[in-house]
Parts: sequence; structure tokens; C-alpha cells
Amino acid sequence: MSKVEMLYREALNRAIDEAMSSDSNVVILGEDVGLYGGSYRVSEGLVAKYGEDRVIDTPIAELSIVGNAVGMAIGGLRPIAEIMTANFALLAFDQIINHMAKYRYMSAGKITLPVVVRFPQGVSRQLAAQHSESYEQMLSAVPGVRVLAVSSVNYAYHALKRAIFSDDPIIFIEHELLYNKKGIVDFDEEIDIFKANIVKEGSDITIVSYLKMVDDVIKAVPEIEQKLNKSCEVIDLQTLNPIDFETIKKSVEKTGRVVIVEEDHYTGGYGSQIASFLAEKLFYTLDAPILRIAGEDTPIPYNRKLELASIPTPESIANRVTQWGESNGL
Amino acid sequence: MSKVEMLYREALNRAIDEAMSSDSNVVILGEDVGLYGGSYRVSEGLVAKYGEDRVIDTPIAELSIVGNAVGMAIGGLRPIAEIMTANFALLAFDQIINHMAKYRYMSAGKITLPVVVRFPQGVSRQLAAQHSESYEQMLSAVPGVRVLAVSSVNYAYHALKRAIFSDDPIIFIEHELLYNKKGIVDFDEEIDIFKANIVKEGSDITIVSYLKMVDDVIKAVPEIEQKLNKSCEVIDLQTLNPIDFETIKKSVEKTGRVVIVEEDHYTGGYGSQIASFLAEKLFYTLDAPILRIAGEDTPIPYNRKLELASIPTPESIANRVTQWGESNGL
Amino acid sequence: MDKREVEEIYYLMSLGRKFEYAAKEHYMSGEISGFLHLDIGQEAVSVGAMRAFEHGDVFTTYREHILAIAKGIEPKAVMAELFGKRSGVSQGRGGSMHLFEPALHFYGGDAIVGGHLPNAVGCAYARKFQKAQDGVMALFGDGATNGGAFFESLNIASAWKLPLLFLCENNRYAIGTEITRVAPFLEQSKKAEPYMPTIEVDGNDVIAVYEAVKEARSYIQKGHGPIFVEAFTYRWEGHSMSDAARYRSPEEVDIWKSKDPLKRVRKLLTQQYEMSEDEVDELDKKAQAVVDNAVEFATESEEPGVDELFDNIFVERVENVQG
Amino acid sequence: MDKREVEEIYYLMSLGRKFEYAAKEHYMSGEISGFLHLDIGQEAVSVGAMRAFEHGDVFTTYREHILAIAKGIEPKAVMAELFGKRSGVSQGRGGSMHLFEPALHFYGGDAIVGGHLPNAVGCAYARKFQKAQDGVMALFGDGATNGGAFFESLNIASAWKLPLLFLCENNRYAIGTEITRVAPFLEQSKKAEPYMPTIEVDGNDVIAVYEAVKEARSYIQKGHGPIFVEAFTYRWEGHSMSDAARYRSPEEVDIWKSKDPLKRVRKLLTQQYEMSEDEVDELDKKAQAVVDNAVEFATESEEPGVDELFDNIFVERVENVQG
Ligand SMILES: Cc1ncc(C[n+]2csc(CCOP(=O)(O)OP(=O)(O)O)c2C)c(N)n1
Ligand SMILES: Cc1ncc(C[n+]2csc(CCOP(=O)(O)OP(=O)(O)O)c2C)c(N)n1
Ligand SMILES: [Mg+2]
Ligand SMILES: [Mg+2]
Repeated sequence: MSKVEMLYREALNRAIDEAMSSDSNVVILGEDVGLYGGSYRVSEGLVAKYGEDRVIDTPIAELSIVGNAVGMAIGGLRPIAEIMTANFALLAFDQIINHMAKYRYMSAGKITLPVVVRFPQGVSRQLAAQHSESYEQMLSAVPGVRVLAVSSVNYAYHALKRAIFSDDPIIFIEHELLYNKKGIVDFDEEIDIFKANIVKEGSDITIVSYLKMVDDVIKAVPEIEQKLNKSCEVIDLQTLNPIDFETIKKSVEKTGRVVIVEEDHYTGGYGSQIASFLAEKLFYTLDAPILRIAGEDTPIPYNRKLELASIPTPESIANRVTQWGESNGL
Repeated sequence: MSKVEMLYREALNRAIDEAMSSDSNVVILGEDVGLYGGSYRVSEGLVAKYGEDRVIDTPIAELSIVGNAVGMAIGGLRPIAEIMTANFALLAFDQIINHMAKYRYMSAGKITLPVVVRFPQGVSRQLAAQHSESYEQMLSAVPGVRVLAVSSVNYAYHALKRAIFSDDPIIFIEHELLYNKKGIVDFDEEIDIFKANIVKEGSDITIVSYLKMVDDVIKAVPEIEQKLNKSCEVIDLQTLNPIDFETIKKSVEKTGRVVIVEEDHYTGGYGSQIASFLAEKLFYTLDAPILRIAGEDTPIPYNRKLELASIPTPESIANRVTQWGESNGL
Repeated sequence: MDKREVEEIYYLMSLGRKFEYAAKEHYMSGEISGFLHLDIGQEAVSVGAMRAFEHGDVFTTYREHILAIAKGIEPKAVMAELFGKRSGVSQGRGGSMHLFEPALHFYGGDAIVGGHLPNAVGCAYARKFQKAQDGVMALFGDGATNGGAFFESLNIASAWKLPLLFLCENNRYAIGTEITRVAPFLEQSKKAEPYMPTIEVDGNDVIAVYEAVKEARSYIQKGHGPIFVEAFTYRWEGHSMSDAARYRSPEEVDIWKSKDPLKRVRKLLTQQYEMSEDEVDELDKKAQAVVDNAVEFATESEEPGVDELFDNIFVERVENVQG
Repeated sequence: MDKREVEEIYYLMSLGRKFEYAAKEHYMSGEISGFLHLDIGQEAVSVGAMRAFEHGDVFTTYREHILAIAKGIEPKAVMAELFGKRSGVSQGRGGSMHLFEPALHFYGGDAIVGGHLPNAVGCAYARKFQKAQDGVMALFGDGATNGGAFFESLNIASAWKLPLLFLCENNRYAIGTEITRVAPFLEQSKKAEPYMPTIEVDGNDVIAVYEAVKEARSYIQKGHGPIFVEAFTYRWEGHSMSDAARYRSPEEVDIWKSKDPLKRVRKLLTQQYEMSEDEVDELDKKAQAVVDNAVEFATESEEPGVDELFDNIFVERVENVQG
């Protein structure tokens, strides 16, 4: 019983379910989280178990979803707010950034906000420009909120549960294409949510990534290793704020070479902070220019061919890393 | 008459005034832009000249201010929307990012949005956490909008006027402490708004900055040059999206050393994109680690001493660059 | 109302429904992807409103195929868009949710619930400023009436007396959430009462919708400011293709299917306008042929090329760093 | 109303006004900086509301010194906050606009217009959930009633029947913009009418405010859902210290000054409660002493140290990269 195979969304469901059953102050709120079960079925079955007072279907009012969650936390609850898709979270940026992230500081620590805001993001399948974006770069730059972006099923369970019981506001970013990913949850594991995870060890190239791109990197690695005849170490960041620079540093001290892969647009993308850290703190350790692979600087198009051309794929990752390796004497 | 000394806010006022007088489709809207003259007096006198239909006092509804501007542009006008302070712009992020930045792309170019969104930002004087932020890192990462952040009075005039007549949506970021800066506007100059400006030439260290920090860098330079016995080249970015990498590149090819100074929080700050670009494309040109000087990762405190400790100042810039220079063999 | 107009209305409703079923079919077979929101059951609102507002600007949402067609966009350009083709009305960039045709004053296709309302307000401002004859119409669902953008728009349109017709398509549900669970009443026009006159209408009666919108249009054209029309209707299908609609009973759906807006106009045509069933069938056939042709056109059209990825982000293109 | 309560009310209003004038003085001389919003002229609303709502949670804005004091926060802790000292109620981190004291159920100090309303709604949800006896009050200005957050909050509080008292301080202006220029009417309670009962009250009559809030409080405590109280008043000073208030005439200001809420209670005390002018003067003196003491305390208190910069961002501190 201590290890169970399940889907990513089931792992999230399980984490919420257990948190709700162990603490009656845990509530969830969002559009269609109750009767409908959540648009990605993450909250399936919970309203039947915990009732409409704790599994709250909200109107389409994202500013209020987060704002209400903040108020609930002030009032003593532990709310988990779900935003249906990242793009709609923009409507709640004022509540996230001006309120959730700042009340504690402005009140000299008198206010504690145990709030989790969850949302899926990213390019799914032809959902077009208003349903395909990623906002980790914006949110990770906000002092006062933590940002987690979890790729593995096991970690999804542990990190969400831990986030729910954290006393800090945490934004928990998911990717729409991860929900049906299968994996094994080890219930006995103890996890530090502010640690990155080395998904694959290697000695020559460090590839840093997160969320769905980790899986795409893993798919690209065999071709890269074969063509360059080098071995890759793959780091799944897992926590975007704070950033676990220690893990990255150790790896880079071994490899001397770094590739950063993200799905979001290149310009101003989250990976630029990682690259910036390396160029500042590990400059003398680097043996080659950093390679950043990211989405193109364009709104996401509907047409499938264009959509795929706008983001990294296992193929494009393999190609670009190989080319970069070759032109840098690897 | 072709060169006139004026304040930064007067230069902006002049640009808007001339645009309004030459094109009756130019309108401005925002809170207190009319009767009150704008909270930083940028629109002073305009309502008397152009009437309430063209200088529109809006309710406190930032989502609508930008959303209405987008609709006005669809309807054939050239709106300039003013958001009183950057922090309130968060309420309009949905309209900026989901609508203003995407309608053209989603409509295959059938919609043209000649909208300018102006706002002041940054740490002024003890305005505390909800009135002191900077959002250039978030907005510069959005494909579909241009972002300008102008430091000189001359450029303020030219860039704003040019932005008003651009057919692309442009976010024009100002800094609250620049409004009373004096400078000379040269009306005969022709300016490319997508070019950075070399404010001071030098041969050993490239310092990249923008907005108010450019002035602070200039104040710090004499001490740096004296202590390190090296000369600094100072680049005022002026355009944050697109980024004028050409100008940076030329400078770095000369100096081999780069410092990036910004007021915004360090983690995820705008400067990380510049650092990332250098680490990718100019790795072999760099002779020393990049130094980023930025605000601390904290909400801005009210107390003046803490406030000043949370952002770069001429003194801290001089100290950090000197230290960095010394420990990197300069 | 003269017979030709009623015929045209019937034809458009029939065309709309057949279009939607064809879209559904080609979604199931994979040529169409993404989110597909069908308007079946709500044709009376879409067609009635567009026919009564031919010249003005129309801002609407992601459930807009029939609106687009009734406003004059060619069915084949809409179908090709759903197929992601370059011949689509948005050249395959927008898909089902993003149909734009400024030449026909159609700004359909905003997929942020309520997000287009401030844009409609701004456009109404421009039209008033320009002393244009026609005003602006904004369509939205019951679910949009709980969001800040909606309220800000009511207030501003009213404070500034803008020529804006708010048209609420109340189909009782926002995805799986019944409106009465998240608002204090069923009739969303109540929310507009402090700001402007309101009209409630049976949204399954196309003639009633048409008349109400005509009346409302003439109100805004006279410069009285905004007005609010609420049409009560029902969607037969799930919210989008990925919705199994378990939140409502089959009985409820059946009751509404028995109020089929299309059958109602057919009856009107045969009973009041003395058309034979065969003559009405001819209209259906004509509609089917147009839809078939649209599918054929969409199927045969070319996809956009990958080299066009960066087209139409900006008017003024500046080389960027990536690649 | 019994005499002791009216005396206490007068005392708090007097204290409030003297506090504000002292703040103004020390702003001019530089010990206080940033934005300083004075409540002079509006004391009846602030004190009346807080006295009638002693136990519940209060969410309010940046114009909140008197509210904080009337809710029980020590004047010296408020003044020290304005001075940016460690002994301030927010340890010098918040300043005038951000006063928080959860122990007294006071969450004043949000400086995003309307931004605290969704938080108040959430807190009211928690109180209902906990079957708490006291509800929540949210105070806001006329200018906040045009923003989306306000409307979303009306709708949600009403749909979910939350124990929330909306209290609008209508002082006619949002900085330089008169409310009637950006909303279709003066009375903002009209906007709440579709959702809940509303009460309008003379905001310069502290007894009327007190009674109205008491009544409203008992309504929400009975579980009927939210209620809306609108108090009409006027601020004598500019919006903040940086406002010369050229958008309104001196005559207008004078008319309102003649309705001084403080004089009105004084009259009540001397005429109806048989206090002598001297006795009332004593209350003023007591208030002045408290204010003087607060200034002294604030002046002498220490500033926070630079090494405390990163305190209280998070509960769980993790080392970060900078520095
Ligand atoms: C701001 C925002 N929040 C959430 C969504 C997800 N969403 C898409 S449609 C929809 C329901 C809208 O219901 P309604 O307005 O009644 O229109 P209908 O679909 O019934 O036509 C929701 C919640 C969205 N697109 N935008
Ligand atoms: C969202 C937002 N927009 C703009 C501002 C700037 N601002 C501060 S106070 C104010 C006027 C508010 O007026 P009102 O609500 O009537 O309150 P009053 O100041 O009259 O008490 C404005 C526009 C702000 N703080 N927040
Ligand atoms: Mg609906
Ligand atoms: Mg006011």
C-alpha cells in the first residue's frame, strides 16, 4: 500500500482529499470544482464527500476567487483556489501580487496566509492564443509567494499536500498535458518541496527544465547522447521560487555545460533567471555558452503545425542541443 | 526654437499635445487625467484645449481603462490610456495580455491597435508595498506589445510622440522620480524608438540600465572609474521589447565586461534576459562574470532606511561594481 | 414582418444548425480540434439578433459560428478556420473561438469570459465620438454577468450614455454551474436595472428576439444611452465537445428540445406565411448544400506554412533575437 | 443612547481629528512621508461605524487612522507607524496606508481601491462557515463602487448570503473626480439594490451612523445575508497631502465645514445630555494629551534596522540567491 500507481490528476486529488479529511479548515474553491468535478477532474468526488460548504463552486470571477481565498485565510481557513486555466489568472494578478503576496509583509507578520492557488497552463492541443499561456516567469518574480511547478506524479502528491499545510501562500502550477500522466506515488517518502530533482544523472551536459518539458527532454536525451557521445544530467526544478541553485551548481561543477529548456516564450522566459545566475555566479565554471531552448516569441496559433513550431518538442530539443554541442567542440 | 529646456513631464505633455492637435483621433483616458490634470501633471491643460470628449476622466476601473482603449482603437481612434501607478495596472493585465497583445495575431492582422498605455512605476518616496512596484519584466515578456522605458527628457518627447502614431500597441513605462527631471528637447532630432542610447562612452566596463537607474549609474560612474582606474560605457536601453542587442553587443565586444542595473527585484528581474542573452550569444566575448545589481527580493517597506536598502542607490552601485571589479582582476 | 425576412431567418437558422452538426462531425473525426462550442438550440438568439442589427459593430464570445455567418461571413471561411486552414477567416490562427471580420463589423471570438465587454464599450465610445449612426452590440452568456468586466461596462456605458446594446444569452449554465447557484436570481437583467432599461425575451422565439433587438437598437441610436436585452434559451449540446453534461438531467434537456426554435419558425412559415412543407424543405436543402460546400472547401484548403509563424504579431516588424 | 456612549463617541471623534491635524503637522515637518490621507470631516462615519461594530472583522482602505483608533488600536502605535518606527502597529513596514491588527479584527490599510472587498467577502465566508456570531464590515469610498472588485463582491455576498456589511463612505470625490461624472447617479447604494437591502444615512450625524450600522449589524447577524449602508459626508482636506484640491470650490468646502460632525455631537452633549461646555472641553483636552503623547512616543521610538529587511516576507524562510 505504500506505493500506488496512479494518474497525475489522481495524485492531486488524493493530496487534496487527505488534507480535507485531516483538517476541516481546508476548503477548495473555483469554477466548476464541485458538481462538475473540476474541468480537469482534479476535484472529482470531493463535493460528495465534503459537501458544498467545503468544495465551493464559484462564479466566473477570478479576481474574487483569489481575493476570497485570501479573506478565508485571514478568517482562519486553509483555502485551495483553482483557476481553470492560467490565462484567466491574469484577472487575479492584483489579488495575487498586491494582496496575497504583501499582506504578511505590510502587517509585519501579523497576517498569515495559508493559501494555495492552483492552475494548469501551457500549450495543450490547439486551444489557441487565449488558452495556451504560461505565467511562471511573472509569478516567480513576486516576493511573497512561492511557486511550485511539479512534473512527476509522486511529487505532485507530496508537494501539493505539503503546500496545503504550509503557512505561506503558494502558487501551484500544473501543465494541462500532465494530468493523464501515469506514475507511482510512494506514500512513505519524505519530500523537501524546495528542492530540485535529478531525474537522470550524467556527467557532460546539465539540462535544466521543469513541468512537461522535463518529459520532452527525457525523450530527447537518447538521441543527444548518441549523436554527441556524451552523457546528460537532467534536472527537474520542481520549485521555481525559491530556486534550488545548490543542485544546479553541483551539477554544473561536474559538467561545465548547461542547457535550459522551457515551453514559455524565449524573451523574458523563466529560464533567463537561471542563465543569469550561471553567468554571474558560475561564470568560471562554464565551459561553453549556455543554451536556452524556449517557445517562440509569438502568441500561440491554432493551427497544429504552427502550434508545434512555436514550442520546443523532443525533436527540436534533440536537434538544437546536438547542434550546440557540435559547434562548441563537444 | 528647435531646442528647448523643459521637465520630463512637460516633454510628455508636449508630445501628447502635438499629437492631439495634429490628429483629432488621438484621445487620452484615465483617472483624473482631465480636470485634475493627471496625478503627475502630465496631461495638464489638455482638457481645456481639447475638451472632455478627448481628455476623458474615467472611473477607477483599470481593466476598463485598457479594455476601453482597445475598443476605441478598434473603432478607429488612437487612444492613450494612463494608469495612475503601475501597481494598479495589474488589474488590467487581462486586457493588456489577453486582448491588446493578441487581437492582431488571432485575427490574422485584420485588427490594428494603435494604443499607448502609459504608467509611472518604481520606488518613489515611502509609498510602501502597494505603490512602489515595477512591471517591465512581466510586460516585456508578452509577444504582441512593445515596451518602452525612457530615461531622457529629449527621448521622452520623441518616443512618446512616435509611439502615439505607431500602429502597434505600446506600453510606455515612466518612473515617478523622473517627472521633474530637467533636460533639453531637440525638436529637429529624428529618433528610432527601437534603439538603445549610449549615454557615456567608455572602453572597459559596459553598464546597461534603463529608466531612473541610468541617472543613478551616471552618478556612480566617477567613483567607479576613479577606484578601478577604468572607463565605463553606459547604455540606456530605452526600448525593453524589442531589445536592441546590437548596441549591447558592440559595446561588450569592446569592453568584455558587463554590469546590469535595474531597480526591480533581482529574481526574475528584467536584467536577467540581458544576462541570459550575453551568456548565450557572447559567452566567448566575456572576460568576467556578469554583475547584476537589482532591488532586493522583498516587498517595498515604508520606512525610508529600509526602503533605500531595498533598491540600488548611486552609493551601492559604486560599491558593488568596485568590489566586483577588484575581485575579477580589474 | 415580411415573408422574405422570415424565410431568410429560417434559412440562416437551418444553415447554422447544419453547420454546427457538421463541425461536430469533423471534430469527432479529427479535422477540427481545440475547444469547439456549439450553438445548437440557441439559433434563434444568434440569427434574430444579427438580422436586427445588420450594420452595427458586434462583439461576442467563443460560441460564435452562427453569429459570424448570420453577420455575413461566408460559411466556408468559418469552416476553414475551424479546420485551421489559411483560407479561414483568421487564416487558421484563431480557430473556432476567434473569428474576426472588421469589414463586416464583426469582432467575435473573444475567449475570456466577459473580456470583450470593455472593448465593446470602447468601440461604442468611438461611435458616439464619430456621431456614427449605428451603435454597438455585445453578446455574452449568463456566466459572464458575475465578473468585474461586466459590471464596469454597465456602469461606464450608463455614465457616458454610450450607444451599446447588451445582449445576454441566458442558457442557464456556465459550463456545469447553474446560474442560480452563483448569482442571487435567474434573470441577469436585474443587474442592469440601476443603469439602463431592460427587456426580457423568449430566446427560443426568433421573431421576439428580432423585435426586441430592433427596438433596443432604435433606443441606442436615438442617443439615450445603453440598453439591456436578455434572451432565455438553452444549449442542447455540452458546453464544448469535452463536456459530457452530467450536471443536468436528460429530462431537462428534453423539455428544451421540445421548444426547438427552428421548428417554431417552420410552423410560422407554413401556417402564417403559407409556405408548404416542401418549400421549407428546400431551404434546408439549400443550407445543407452550403455546409457541404464549406466542408469541402475547408478540407481542400491549404494549411498555413511554418514560415508564416511570425506574421501579424506586429505591424512594424523588428528583428528579434531568437533562433 | 446612553450618555457614556455619546461621550465616548465625542471623545474618539475629537481624538481622531486632533490625531489627523498632528499627522498633518508632522508630515509638513518631514517626520511622516509617503501618502497621507486625512479623515477630517468624516469622523462621524469612522467613529460611529466602529463603535456600532465593536466585535466584528473590519476591512478598510488607506484612509484609516481614525478607524484604527476607534477599533481599539493605540494612537501611539498608529502614530509610530506613520513615523516609520519599529514600535508602529506594522513595525514601520506599512506606514499610514497599511495598519493591521488581527487581534482586534482590524484589517485596515489596503491601498488598492476596492481591493480589500474580495478579502472581506472571503472572511465573511469563513465566519459563516464557523457559525461565528459576528460578521464582517467592509468600508470603502464612492470611488471604489465603479470597479469590478466591488461588483463581484456584491454578487457573491448576495448569492451566498454572507454576513457582510458594506459601508460606503460617499464623500463625493475620488481624488479630483466627482462621482456623478463617472457613475450615472450620486447614490451608490443604488448599485446594491438588486442584491441586498440598502440604508442611506447622513454621514455627518454620528448618532444616525451608529444606529444605522447597529441595525445593519443585527441584520447580518441573523443570517439574512449582506446589507449595504451608504453614509454621505465630505473630506475637508485634499485627497492626500499632495492634493491642492483645485477641482472644487472654496464655497463647497465651506458649506460642508458648516456641517461639522464634531460640533454636532458637542451640541447634543450640551443640550440633550446636560454636559457643560467645560466638561466637553475636558474631553478635548484629554484627547489632545493622548495625541501629544503619541507624537512623543513616535518621535522617541527606534527605526527598524536594515538587517530586518527580509523579516516577515514568509513564515518559512529559505535562503535566497541574492547578495
Ligand atoms: C475569465 C474566464 N474564466 C473562465 C473561463 C472558462 N470558461 C469558458 S466558457 C465558461 C462558461 C461561460 O458561461 P456563459 O457565460 O454562460 O456562456 P455559455 O458558454 O453558456 O454560452 C467558462 C467558465 C474563461 N474562458 N474565461
Ligand atoms: C485600483 C486603484 N486605482 C487607483 C488608485 C489611486 N487612488 C487612490 S485613492 C483614489 C480615490 C479613491 O476614492 P474613494 O474610493 O472615493 O475614496 P476616498 O479617497 O474619497 O476616501 C484613487 C483613484 C488606487 N489606489 N487603486
Ligand atoms: Mg451560459
Ligand atoms: Mg470618495
